[in-house]
Amino acid sequence: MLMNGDNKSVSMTDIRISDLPLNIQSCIDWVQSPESGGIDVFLGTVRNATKGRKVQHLEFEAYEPMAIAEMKKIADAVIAKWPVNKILIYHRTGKLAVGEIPVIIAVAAAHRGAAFDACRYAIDTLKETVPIWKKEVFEDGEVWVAAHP
Amino acid sequence: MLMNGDNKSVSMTDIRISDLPLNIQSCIDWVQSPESGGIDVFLGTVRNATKGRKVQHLEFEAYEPMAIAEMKKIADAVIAKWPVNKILIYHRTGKLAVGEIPVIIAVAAAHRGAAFDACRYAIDTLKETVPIWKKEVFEDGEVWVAAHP
Amino acid sequence: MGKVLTFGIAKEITGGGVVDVPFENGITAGGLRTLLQSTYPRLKELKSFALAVNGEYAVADQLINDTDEIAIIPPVSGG
Amino acid sequence: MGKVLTFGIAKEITGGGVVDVPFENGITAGGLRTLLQSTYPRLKELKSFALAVNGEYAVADQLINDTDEIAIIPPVSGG
Repeated sequence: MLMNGDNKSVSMTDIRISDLPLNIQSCIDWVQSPESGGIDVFLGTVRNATKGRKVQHLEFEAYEPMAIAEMKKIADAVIAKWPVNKILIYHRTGKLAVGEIPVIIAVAAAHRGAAFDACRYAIDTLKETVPIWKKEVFEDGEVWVAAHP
Repeated sequence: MLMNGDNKSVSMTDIRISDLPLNIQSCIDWVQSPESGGIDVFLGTVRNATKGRKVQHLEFEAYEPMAIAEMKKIADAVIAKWPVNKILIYHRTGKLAVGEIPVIIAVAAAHRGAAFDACRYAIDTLKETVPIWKKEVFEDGEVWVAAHP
Repeated sequence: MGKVLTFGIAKEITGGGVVDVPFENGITAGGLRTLLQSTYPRLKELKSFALAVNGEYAVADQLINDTDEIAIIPPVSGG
Repeated sequence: MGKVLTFGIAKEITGGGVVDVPFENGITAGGLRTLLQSTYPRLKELKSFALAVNGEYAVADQLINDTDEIAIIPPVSGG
């Protein structure tokens, strides 16, 4: 099969935003391949409290087309920087209860160092650049996270 | 519930060696808790080749009681070094085909930095100290990995 | 006059997911940012906010037309 | 005389998962290591090997008795 650089990059990445729960096993199955010796998976989970205040649930909102584009930039940067075989980035939107998983990043590589470094870069960068917003809903109010100084 | 340091450490760790396939979702479910905001999971996977030589399968052998003890030392060191909530380390023994998962390490923490650092420390240390051995079986021979200079 | 998409806290501040903003074609992103801040003073209370033009973060001297898709991007907090 | 557990390539070199080794009570771990190397010269070809006593890595001057659980630990390769 002939592939140019772009197509190759596409087949190595799976980027998705969805309001449905993520199936972790499917994500891992997708990144796994016989060429890989290690997979690093980061799962964000909804915590029950922020600064001692009890969280009831979170609400995630995305500027979807731009968020997808920024997530693709992250995946492309990962592929350019590290010898990885596959990277998957899923983010949920909508209402999530405590314990649910808003984000999963899975990176498979021949060697584990690249998988760890790439996965960490991906989540760190996602939190800086991807237009997704999170509102924490408490018993007595709600806060858009990081909005104010 | 009263807990001394040892009991606390035990309830935070799950260490296992088994010749049965590992259920990734169950491992993640075990480390997850409402206090955690991030989980890092490392999965070792059996590669199809080593230095260009095609691998048919791997065979893992453990000095089980000592391996469990060394894995517990790793978990205890993780808990002493980083603010993590739970750590799970499972290692398989016996014959594993290409694509199967010999090892899973999952670490849950309030914040992702600790989860990443602890998970990486755990797999790096496991590969240095835990008495488990891997034989690569090729079409035309077999090699105990790392045995010879 | 053009339409501006808003998200998160910016949606609450501006009172809608899409707002009409009276800017001239050829305004810079920096100029539009200032105009938005004077129209919606509570935007100044944010830690920061960016503008996106056609799905890309805009730079300050970038020129904007009313055919562009413009969005206010308050501090992101995904993950 | 004591029993020594062997694993991985050490099991192949010594020809069994448990081997009898003629050492005196009170031998040091370092001394037992030398004795094992002279009994099984192919152990010298390994990148390294350690001894474990009662499930812990032994240090060279540690004293060993035939009631201890002793094991040859060739280079580990888990993960």
